[in-house]
Amino acid sequence: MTIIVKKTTQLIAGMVFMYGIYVIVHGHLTPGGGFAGGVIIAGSLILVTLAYGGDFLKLVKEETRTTIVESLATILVITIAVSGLLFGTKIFFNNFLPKGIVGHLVSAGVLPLYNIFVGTEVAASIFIIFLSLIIFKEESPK
Amino acid sequence: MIAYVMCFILFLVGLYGVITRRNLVKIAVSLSIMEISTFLFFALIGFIDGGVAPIVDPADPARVYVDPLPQALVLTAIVIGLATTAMLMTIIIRLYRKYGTFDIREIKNLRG
Amino acid sequence: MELTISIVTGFMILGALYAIHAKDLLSSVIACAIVGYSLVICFLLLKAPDLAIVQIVVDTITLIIMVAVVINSSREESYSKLDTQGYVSAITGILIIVILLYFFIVSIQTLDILGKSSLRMAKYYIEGAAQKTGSANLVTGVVFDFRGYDTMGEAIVLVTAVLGVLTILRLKGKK
Amino acid sequence: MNPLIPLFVVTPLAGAFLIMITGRFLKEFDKYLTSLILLFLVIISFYSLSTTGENLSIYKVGGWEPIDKVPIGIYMVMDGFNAIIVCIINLIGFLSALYSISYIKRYTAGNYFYALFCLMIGGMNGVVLSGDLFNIFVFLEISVISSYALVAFGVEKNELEASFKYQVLGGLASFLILFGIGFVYWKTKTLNIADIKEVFSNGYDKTYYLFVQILILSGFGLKAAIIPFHAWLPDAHSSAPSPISAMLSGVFIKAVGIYVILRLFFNMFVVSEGMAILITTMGTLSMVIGVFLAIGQWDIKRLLAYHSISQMGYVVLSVGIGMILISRGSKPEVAALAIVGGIFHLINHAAFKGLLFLNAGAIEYTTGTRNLKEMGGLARSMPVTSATSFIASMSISGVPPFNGFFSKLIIIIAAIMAKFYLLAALAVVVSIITLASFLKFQRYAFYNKSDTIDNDNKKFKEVPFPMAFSMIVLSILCVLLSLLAIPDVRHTILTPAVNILMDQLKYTSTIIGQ
Repeated sequence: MTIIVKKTTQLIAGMVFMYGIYVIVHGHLTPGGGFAGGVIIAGSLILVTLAYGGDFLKLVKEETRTTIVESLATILVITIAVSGLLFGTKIFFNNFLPKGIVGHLVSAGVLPLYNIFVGTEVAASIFIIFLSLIIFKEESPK
Repeated sequence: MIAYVMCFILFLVGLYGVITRRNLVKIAVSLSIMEISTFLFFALIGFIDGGVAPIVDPADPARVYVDPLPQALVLTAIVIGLATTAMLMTIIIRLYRKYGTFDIREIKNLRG
Repeated sequence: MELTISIVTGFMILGALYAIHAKDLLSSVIACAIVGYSLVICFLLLKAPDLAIVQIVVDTITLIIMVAVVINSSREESYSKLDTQGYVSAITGILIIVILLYFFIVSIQTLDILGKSSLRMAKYYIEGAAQKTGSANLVTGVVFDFRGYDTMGEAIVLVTAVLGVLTILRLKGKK
Repeated sequence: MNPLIPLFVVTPLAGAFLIMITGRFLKEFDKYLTSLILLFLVIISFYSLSTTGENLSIYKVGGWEPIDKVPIGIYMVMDGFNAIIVCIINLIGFLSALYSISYIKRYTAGNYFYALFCLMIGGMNGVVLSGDLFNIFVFLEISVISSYALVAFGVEKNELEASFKYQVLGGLASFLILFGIGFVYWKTKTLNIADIKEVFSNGYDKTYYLFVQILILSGFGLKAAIIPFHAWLPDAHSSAPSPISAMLSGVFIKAVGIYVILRLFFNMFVVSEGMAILITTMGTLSMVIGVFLAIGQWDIKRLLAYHSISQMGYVVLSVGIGMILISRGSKPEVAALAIVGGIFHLINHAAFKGLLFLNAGAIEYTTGTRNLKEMGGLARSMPVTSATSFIASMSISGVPPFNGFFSKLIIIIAAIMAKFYLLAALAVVVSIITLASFLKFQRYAFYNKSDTIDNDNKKFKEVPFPMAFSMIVLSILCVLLSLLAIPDVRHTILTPAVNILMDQLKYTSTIIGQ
């Protein structure tokens, strides 16, 4: 890609990333949430990868790290779900934190945490699917 | 009723594609279309006349909201659909690299 | 309202028909993505902004994945005349479609029409849901709290797909 | 609130993620962790089976109590029927995991295998224990997507093609099911299975009801590979690695196919005669066509896969007979007997078909071929495999005193008592053809000594201990399961399962009431 595309992507991708974080954090107040925000973040990463080309990054290393990130995120989701079982009255998936005032940023108990974890997990998963599809280079039959 | 019928026709177009097409990518596209029509169907079920998007405004308690449950189901189903599409495309790219074609008739076991 | 939705759906049907009959696979894939983008319009008309956001991004990513598969290939659907099997499957397909469509139209006569839906389970999600879950966005409340178990399943589906993709893309299966 | 129920789902899923995180650092950890998790699940599933009996215990995820008798959260339900299925899933899963310790060494990326295996078990447990229609769909997708990946685990041409076919038909089935769920929600505005029954009991439109039933039956029928929907099964089940074939054939098609069909058609819909006759016809067709397709096969695993279709036909047929009798309202004790026969055969099929696929895997592991014509005379070099596969073959063909005989006998007696003489005769004939087919398998694989192969036989050795252990346990199970035919034992284990299906009101009233 040309230098114009690369520079523009640098500018845009950062903003898209920030927007993704905004969508995730405000998931319990405005439309959007963990899934939407996670996919937006993955989109910004994919944008950078497309602009700079697959060879720009040392991709093989990146792949393993992303697997661990998303596994950790998912296991954190399960941990919170199970911690309801410990903190609450033996109920799996209990919303055990205080609810706060509706409309405030810090409210809704564990929901923002779920949003953040699911957002991380979705972003990592989609990015890794994309990466593994572009890394894959098997010789086609002649 | 007409919206539901149109939505079901979209589903059937996808079904027709799966039955008749002989190309791996076309089959994936047809499945994708079936998926889209299913999401539309759920969204149609949840709609209520005069309803607003399900975001609570504490200042206005008398609002009518559309049904949030089908929307939650579609949210779940969209991501599942993405997962299945990714799997299908992976298999397709693998088969293409092995055989050099997307045509089912030239791939040994898929002819039937 | 219903008319607007129907018109958009009509365009979606046209797009879908083009997608499954186009000769060039790239145009087929793009037509499929256009059907998905039209779905975003439907979601906005049906007051589902959460779905619209998710669908527009997911559709873009699906398009990127599909294009990544198609772009380096021959792209032409190797067109050949319909053989006997092709005729048989086309006739079967049309037959199934006509029967299902007739059946569908007959069976939906007694159900709620568009926009006159009543609530049973969701009534309790809306009534005082903000107090129950503390979330202003009811969809997030339903997704993460009332049906949080489903959402855990969904996150796991995505991880399973990643694992599956990594598994299938191994170059060597057996040692 | 039974606190054990979520453990069935959470433990394997958490195990899968632990394997994914640690898989690159701790090489040998994954196989032992999988086996340990499954051993734990086997113990708690048998504990639950022994304590459940006629009770029906519920776990409300998230602790959402029903309001005005409408359930608003997701319910997990354990009753006599799905306790049995959970036992089968985890037991066969445990033995397959043990078997894989040796078998999967030949493949690369063992940690992915074990992670996907755990996800598949977790997904199946989730499907079976769920009391919510959409939740069933979500967990179905977990187990189905991991099985797509496992079928393609060898990444050779055959595996990829089988997986593609499986994915297309599985995707079709998923969307039919999803559309069916939307249809149900449109009318009932609820997703809880018991609550849906409650709403339907207030009246419904006949055509609508039939359409929903057909959508759901075709969706889950595709997952269960009942004939006309069987096209994917022989490829997928024969291409997978053998422990996965044992899981898919022995457990998977039952847990996500037959179980859900039975649960929904008995406990969600009202049993109607038209659907009952349709289901019986599909079962009969599966039974007959499956066995005829199996005769001509020379690939061991394909032969076994076609027999899976045929044996599932027995289960569907006998349950269908029960449904016909229930819908007519006549002879409830014969209907109960037919359903007992179906469930009994389902359990037995898990044992002997799992064992047969493990045997096929052992033969392939040793000789490197799956073609019956290229093997022979293995009886001397592989005594354990030979003996266990003999037991399994006799069992699947219905020879006394093995378990298959008793379940087939019950099915045939029930068919005769219900005056379906033709179906009873067909069941007998199919059983005889199955016997012939398995005699061919035995003869060509183990006894037929041709000169060319005889010289090479010295190099064939018996399989390693974990594989042999799994096969021996399953063959003992094949013999022991015939004890279920004794009326007292049958009464404690099978009758609660049948009662929960037969009693049209108990499931709903118990769940709504709690």
